[in-house]
This record gives sequence, structure tokens and C-alpha cells, in this order.
Amino acid sequence: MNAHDTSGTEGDGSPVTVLRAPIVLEYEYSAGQSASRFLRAIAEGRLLGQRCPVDGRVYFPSRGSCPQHAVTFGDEVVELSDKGTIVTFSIVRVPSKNIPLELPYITVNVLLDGADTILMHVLDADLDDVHMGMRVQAVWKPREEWTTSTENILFFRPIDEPDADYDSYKEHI
Amino acid sequence: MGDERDMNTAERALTASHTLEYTYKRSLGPILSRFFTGLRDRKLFGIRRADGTVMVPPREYDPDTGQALDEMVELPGEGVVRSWSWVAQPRPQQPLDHPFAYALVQVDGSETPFLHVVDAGDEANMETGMRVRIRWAGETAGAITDFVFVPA
Amino acid sequence: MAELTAVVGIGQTKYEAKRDDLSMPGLVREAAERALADAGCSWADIDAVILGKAPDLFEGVMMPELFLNDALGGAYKPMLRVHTAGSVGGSTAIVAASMVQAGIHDRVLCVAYEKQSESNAIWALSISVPFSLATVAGAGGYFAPLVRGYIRRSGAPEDTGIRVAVKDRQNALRNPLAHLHLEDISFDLVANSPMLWDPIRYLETCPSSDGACALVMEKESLASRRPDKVAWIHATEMRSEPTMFSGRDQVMPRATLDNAKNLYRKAGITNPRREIDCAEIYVPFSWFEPMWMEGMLITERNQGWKMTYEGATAMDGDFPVNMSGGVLSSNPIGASGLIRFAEAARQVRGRADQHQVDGARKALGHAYGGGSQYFSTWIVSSEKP
Amino acid sequence: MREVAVVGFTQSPSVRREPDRNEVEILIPVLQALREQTGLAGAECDFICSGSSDYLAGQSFAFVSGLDAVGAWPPVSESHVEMDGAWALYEAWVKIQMGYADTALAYGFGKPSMGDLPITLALQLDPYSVMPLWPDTISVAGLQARHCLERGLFTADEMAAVAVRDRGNAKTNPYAQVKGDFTVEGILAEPFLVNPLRKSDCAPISDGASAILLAAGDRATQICERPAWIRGFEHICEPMDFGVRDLGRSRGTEIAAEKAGVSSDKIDVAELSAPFTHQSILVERALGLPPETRINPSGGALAGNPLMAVGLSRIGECAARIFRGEADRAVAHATSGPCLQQNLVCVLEGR
Repeated sequence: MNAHDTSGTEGDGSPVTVLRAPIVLEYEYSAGQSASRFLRAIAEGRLLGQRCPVDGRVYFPSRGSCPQHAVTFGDEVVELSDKGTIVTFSIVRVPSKNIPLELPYITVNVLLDGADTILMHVLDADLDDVHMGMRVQAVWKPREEWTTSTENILFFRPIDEPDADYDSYKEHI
Repeated sequence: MGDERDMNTAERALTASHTLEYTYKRSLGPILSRFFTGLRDRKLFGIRRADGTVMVPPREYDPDTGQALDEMVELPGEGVVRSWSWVAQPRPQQPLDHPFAYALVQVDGSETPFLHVVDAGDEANMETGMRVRIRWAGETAGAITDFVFVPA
Repeated sequence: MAELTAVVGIGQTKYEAKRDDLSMPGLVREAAERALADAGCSWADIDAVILGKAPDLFEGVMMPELFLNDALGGAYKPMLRVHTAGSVGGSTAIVAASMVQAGIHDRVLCVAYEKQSESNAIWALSISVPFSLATVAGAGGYFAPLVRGYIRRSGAPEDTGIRVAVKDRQNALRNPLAHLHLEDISFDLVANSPMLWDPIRYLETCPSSDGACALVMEKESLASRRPDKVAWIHATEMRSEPTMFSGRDQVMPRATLDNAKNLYRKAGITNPRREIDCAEIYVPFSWFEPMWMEGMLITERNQGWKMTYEGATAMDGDFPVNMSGGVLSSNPIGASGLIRFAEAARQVRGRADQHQVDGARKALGHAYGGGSQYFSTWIVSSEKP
Repeated sequence: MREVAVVGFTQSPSVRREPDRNEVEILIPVLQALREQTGLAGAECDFICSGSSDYLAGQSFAFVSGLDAVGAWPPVSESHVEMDGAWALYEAWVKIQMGYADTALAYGFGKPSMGDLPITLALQLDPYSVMPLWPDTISVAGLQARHCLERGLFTADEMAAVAVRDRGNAKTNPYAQVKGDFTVEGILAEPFLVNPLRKSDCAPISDGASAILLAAGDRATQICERPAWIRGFEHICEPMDFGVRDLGRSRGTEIAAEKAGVSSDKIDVAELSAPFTHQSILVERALGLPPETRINPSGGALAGNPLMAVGLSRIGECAARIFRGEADRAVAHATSGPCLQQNLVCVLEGR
């Protein structure tokens, strides 16, 4: 980018009323200590949760610490199933630059079996079928495409299991 | 079920690069519009403050008192360097791709030096008090980058 | 203890999708000059400037208050910049008030703004950083699942949100400053508008606006001498909780309940529905009116939708909500909370023009933000406590 | 005014790059250490305020994750300034003054190493007529340094002596990043980074965090054996335009210092947040420090510069010396914006 790209209107004699200001900044992010372990595991197709040392709750995805108790998670991990329950959902018909999915798509808050926190993801299902309590399972990318990213899971898909009881997930809405 | 595994804290965290990119569109309002229209037309405008002095670039208000200002004054495209920094290794975002000076330039007829660029070729050509004049870009667009200063 | 403090001047810009007739300094000055004129003050009469706005990425200026301070007459004065997500406008008013309540300043200028047309709000709110999967499309994408959770819990009729949207948009027709003036607003128009984030329809969402709001606040000994009505600040409160933790009730967060309890205790209010004459509540998606009627303890749990249904929150109801048209009608994000606080003050000063609630003496201003995790509120009154 | 004191201070080490920990992971140990020091550092506090910057983090609402380090449960009364944590402390102090709180936590954090800091800070400049030229922080500071040098306000030797002093002092500070035995001659032999500034004239880029606990009256003496009582706390913002400011002095610091009562008595210690050697001299003069004052015993910003925490840390370093009985009266300074645009002064006393 060159600052000379900054421009208003071209020279047709009309007043300049707008300034175009291109801003390009490069950042180098760190996933942090604990989330990195979780991401490395997902590169192997494993879903690792972490247990809060205060109340024993299992966090997935883990950001390395418990926001409620402000403690860093210890070394204990909990391997989770890639099946879970839809806690709540939305059908999205608004395009967003950051989301490469075709409209409409379904966003879901999934409570993975064995986890005590929700994972926000997307669901591939008939729009009319999706409902709270629906049982779903992750659909993974081909193994050779796995990286250290939650995008290894393409989406969730309904499975043939009876709905979860409302009481079993209502505290996670 | 708990699965005890060694999550050795000596492991390095994962890092990744990320680009934050957007082209903002800044509406200018009446005073700044006149200033930038002037630049497109290769004219430099300042604005008269309550005490009669002229400041450039113009503000819609007096910086010391907040009082609204509106009397635009055309200024000559030359002035004096009041201070400068020599950029030996320009960054990609910066206006010139060869060494240059950022300078505080006080344009004739104005009392307030402002930050701009002096394309002086060599550091040895820079001196506080030196005269500089505007060199307009081949095409002006109505932006502060429509010109640089060069030694007069 | 705290110095009694009053709002003595209120100024707002016209809210529009693009205020492309103004620069950023021009925008904040339009609101601030009106607030000063209302208060009969000049820039020189202000002791400090408190400025609030949402993320800097909206306008692409890092800490823009630094370059805007002198546009607000703030040269060689103290200046603070507040940022608490969507609740920031409310928090800014509370921080400004605290400067006077603490006896540090006699008179402060409080300004909040957003010039969203300089960029794109959904972009700025949804920037995905490495290692995180982007599935949340803007604020609507985040809040729609929570609205569904509320509907499931409360058994609210599916058209509750439509009714809120119609009511707020009708109120906006009385407010010349509002961004959206939908003359032909009707139940069917909202019901037939596209479903964006199911169950949230297009006309149940807030717009993206440019705008600024400003308040002048003053200590008691100055404000008491004024011939016109002022808005006395009876209580302010803020509460925050983390975005996500196991078992967090995102639909009815404890932070809102704690915030409401503390606010009313400090304001000496025991029956909020009866003692408060009207309220401006931060409702960016229509369903949040019934949700925050419960969250602010105006009514019982799971009963909020009934207030909407029974017309209690309409202009002529027993508890009018969002007389100005609310966030649904004007939403310069960083200013939206302050506009709520300002409208509450306008009401108790009897200066709300066409959207005045007759005889309003005590009003609630409310803002929230983040993942329903930041709350800021105040109670203002035409009478001293 | 209520009697309010700093009763606890903790910080992370300042490091050039913290690749392995995110902001929350940097902050948690700082707050845990504060809890060990004082018994409270989270939801037990009556009020909490933080300082951070979205542009340092490269994303909107960066401060929201910072709250994850606090343990905000049950929900806390909390606010945030998009400023250095020193101003968060000011807001917290105001909340105690108005009787809203008796104890308050302030913290600041930043990881400027994630981006190109001198360019990121160009986004602070006037967005219409300055930012599009992308002047980096060092070039902007250089304009001020040359202005002062050529007016004869001080010499390059005096600037170098600031770096020698601060980085020598920092040798005893385990949290400092740049420390050691520098000499004026050695520094003057360095090539210019941006003429007239050499590398040693500039504060380093640092990642880090710090936290302070405030308490009023008897609570202060219960928590801390020798609290650092706040006797003056003021801040001033100048216009940004370089053309309308006197770059040869820090007018804002002068006004804040006068209002805070700096000049009325002896000063054992001063901690300055000036990120360039010439700015350190300007701040020192603006504060009117007597010759016997020990300046930057921690090394100051030139030894460790975790943006958004560095100003708060200056107050903390002063307070820590009062806790330990090494000082009776101290002055701390914080700054923000180009060329010392915004300044804060805090006066602390052992009794």
C-alpha cells in the first residue's frame, strides 16, 4: 500500500468531501499457552477439554483459564466426544465478510458430551428440522487437511438419537 | 471421564499472523472540505484564529478555546523548517520509498508549524531554518499526500 | 459522601446513517454546542471532558479523544476516555457524574459518539483473529440464539418482538432527531420483513447510525440556582460479568439482576414499576424489551412479554419504555447508551417535546453491552432525593 | 477529601515479546500476586477499572477478555478506560472519593509486540492531515527532541545521561527489560535510529501488565502496614497540534503538578513515564523536582515500557518504595499521546 492511494474525488472541479484512508496493519497473534495444547490436539482429531480446578467444570473450547474463577487451568485434560446437543441456535440470512458460508446457514450453540461449556459452530440440516435439544455430531475435514484450528470441524450434522431432555442443557442457554 | 495427559508447559504457544485491513471513508465537513479541495486544486489554505494569527492545516475550531473558526486564508506554498527527523529507512506505509525527513514546516503567513515531509535527498541537506517549497504530485486527489516539501 | 449532581444541559445531533456533512470534530461539536447552549454555558465554563465511544476500529483512529479533546474545548483540562462495549454511553455518563459527585469538578462535559459510516460496523464487530472460528455474524448472530432461549423459557408469543418494534418505531415518529422515521410502520410491515437472524426480523433490529450526544453536569450549589428544571441524579450503578463460563445464564445474567437491585436500593426505590414514571432501555433487538423488563426487575421472571402485550410499555401505558424510539430507531453505538441516559433526563426536566410522558418525575436510563455482560444504569428525577 | 492510599502493587516482567502467553495469561499471575499481597484482587473489591487498547491487540473489545483474569463473579462494579492504567486508577480513586467504594482495583495490560508499534501509534495522530503521512512515533518524538536541542534547552549528552541513569538503576529491578552499565560516550557513539534520536534515547517495546489496589482510611491500614497515601492526583490534556503547543516544555505536566501540590515539600523519589530521554528531561523540569530527588529508581519507562501499564507501574513503583520505608514522599507521572500530549501526576506520602 502506498499513502498516495489516499484520495478524495478526482479533479472534476466538485468539492472534495470525503477522504479515503486505507489502513493496513500486520499483527502476530499468540494463541496462548493452554489454548495451544487444545489446538494441537484438534490437529490430531482429538477434542480436549480442561477442567477448572475450582469447580471441576470442563471447558471446551479452552482459553487456558477459568473466566469465573480467574485461575489458570492445570495439566489435567478431558477427552471429549464429537457428539453433542444443540442448546440454542439461529438461522442466519445476513452476509458477513468474515464468514465464508452460503446463506442461509444455521449457527448452533453445541454442548459436547462431557463438556460444561458451549461451542459455537454451524449446523448442516434442514432449516425446518433444527430444534433445541437436537443431537448432533461433528463432520470433519479430510484428515490430511487437519491443522491447529477449530475449522477442522466443517460443521455439525444431526444424528439418529432421541432429543436431549431440556433440563439436561437448560443451564447452558 | 478424566484422561490424565502431560500438558507440558514448556511447549511453545502457537502463533499466526493476521492483517487488519480497511479503507475508511472520512467525511470532511465544510472547513476540511475547503482545505482538501484546495490541495486538489494546488492551493494551500489556513484559517484565521481569534487573535488574528493563521493556522494550517485549518481546524473548525480554535485549539486553545474551542471557539468556532471559518475565515479561510490562502497561503503561499513555501516556508521554513522549524524542526526535522531523518528517516533513513522508510517503512512501507510512509510516503516516500527513499530516505526523507519528517519536518515541522512553518508556511509563510502562518504562525503554526505543521508536520509534513521534506524530500531533501540527503540528510546533509537538512537544516533547521532552511527554506522549503511545495512540490505537487503529478495528480492531486484532495489529500495531504498531494504534495511534499523540497528545499527551496 | 457524594455531592448531589444534576444534568443541566443536553445536546444531541440528528441521527442519520451517514452524517457526511460533518467531520468527526464537527459531529461531537454539534452535540456539545447544543448541550452548552441548553446549559447556558461556554467552553470556558467546563472543568473537564469525559468522552466515550465503542471500539476505535469503527473510525480507524487509535484513542480519537486525543485529537478530539480540543474540539470540545478541552485544551489544558482533564480528559478521560471510557470504553465499556455497548454500555459505554451509560458508563460515560456515570464516570462524568462521579467527577462531580466526588467533589473534584464543579461542572463537566460528557460526550459520546460514533461515526459508523466511516467503516462497517459488522466488519468491526466480527473481526476474526487467528485460531478462532468465525460463525458469529455481528451482534445479531450472537444475540439471536439467546432470544430463542428466552422464548423457550418464558413461553412468550412469537409476535412479542414485532409488537415492540412497532411501538418503538411509532415513538420515533415523535422524535425529529431519530434516524429511522418509518411513517407506514405496522404489525404486518414488521412481520413481513425478512428474517435475518431467526427469530430476529429485519425491522426488529437496530440501524447503524452516525451521531453524538452530550450532557453538561453540575454540582448541587450551581444547579440549584437555575430557574429551569434540572435532572437530579439519584443513583448510578454498573455491573459486569465474564462473557463465557460454565453455567452462565446468558439470557438473564446475574449482572443485570444485581445491577437493578443495587440501583433501586441506592435510589430508595422499593417498587420500581410504580415509582419510576418511564424508562429508556437499551433494546438493539426488539426482544430485549421484555427481557430487560425482567432483568431490571420491573416485572416477574418470564412475565416481561406481558408488559409489551398489554401495552404497559407504550407511551400511554403505565410504564412507558423508549419514548425516543430507542436504539431500534437510532444507533450510533458508542453514543446509544448516553442517548438513553439523556432521554431519561429530558423526561424529568419536562423537555422531551412530542415524546414527553406527562408528569414524568422519575426516570430510568439503561445500557448494556458485550455478550449481555456489561450493564450501566441511572435514576434521575425532577426532585432532589 | 477522603484519605485514600495505594495498598498493593504487582507487575509482570517487561519483556520484548511474550509469544507464549495471551493477555489473560499474563494478567492472571499479576492479580494472583496482588491477592497474596493484599487479600483482595477481584470480586472482593468494591470497584474495578482497567486500561488497555484495542489497536494494540488488533481487535475490537480487547478489554473484554481482560475481565476473564479478574474472576468477575459474583458480578463486579467495573469500568474500562481506553487509556493507560494510571487513568483507570484515577477513575477508581474518584469512585472512592465519592463514597461509592472503599476498595478498588486498577490494572493495565498490553502486548504491543504483536504489531509494529511505531506505526500503530501513527493512528493516534490527526486522521485527516497527519495520519495519512504515517509518521512513526520515533520520528514524531525526534521533531520535539531537535526543537529542544537547537533551542539549547539541553544537550545530547544530557539526554544520554538519562539513559545511563535509568538503565543503571534498572539493574536492581527484576522486572526491567533493558538494564546495565551504559555510558554517555557509548550512547553518543551509537548511530542515529531516526536523527536526532539514538536507540538508547527510546524506550523499548514491552509486553506486560500491572495492578494496584486502593483502599480508603482504616481499610488501608488494615491491608498495608505502611500505605502510600494519595495527596494529589491530577491530569491534563493539551491540544494535539504540534504547531499550537510549546514543544520545549510539558505544560500539561506543569499544570497537573501544581494542582497536585508537587512543589510544596521534599520529594524522595520520582518515577517518570517518559518514553524518550528528552521527554524525561522535560517532565523532570515540569515537575520542578529538587536536585536530591531520586529519579526513576526502577529504571522508569526507558527500562521497561509495557504500554497501557507503564504509567500505572510508575505509581506502583513509588508506592512500593513507601511500603518498604525507602521513601516518605514520592511523585509518579504517566503520559499518553504524541510528544507528551496528556500527562498525569500522582503525589504519594508515607503519612
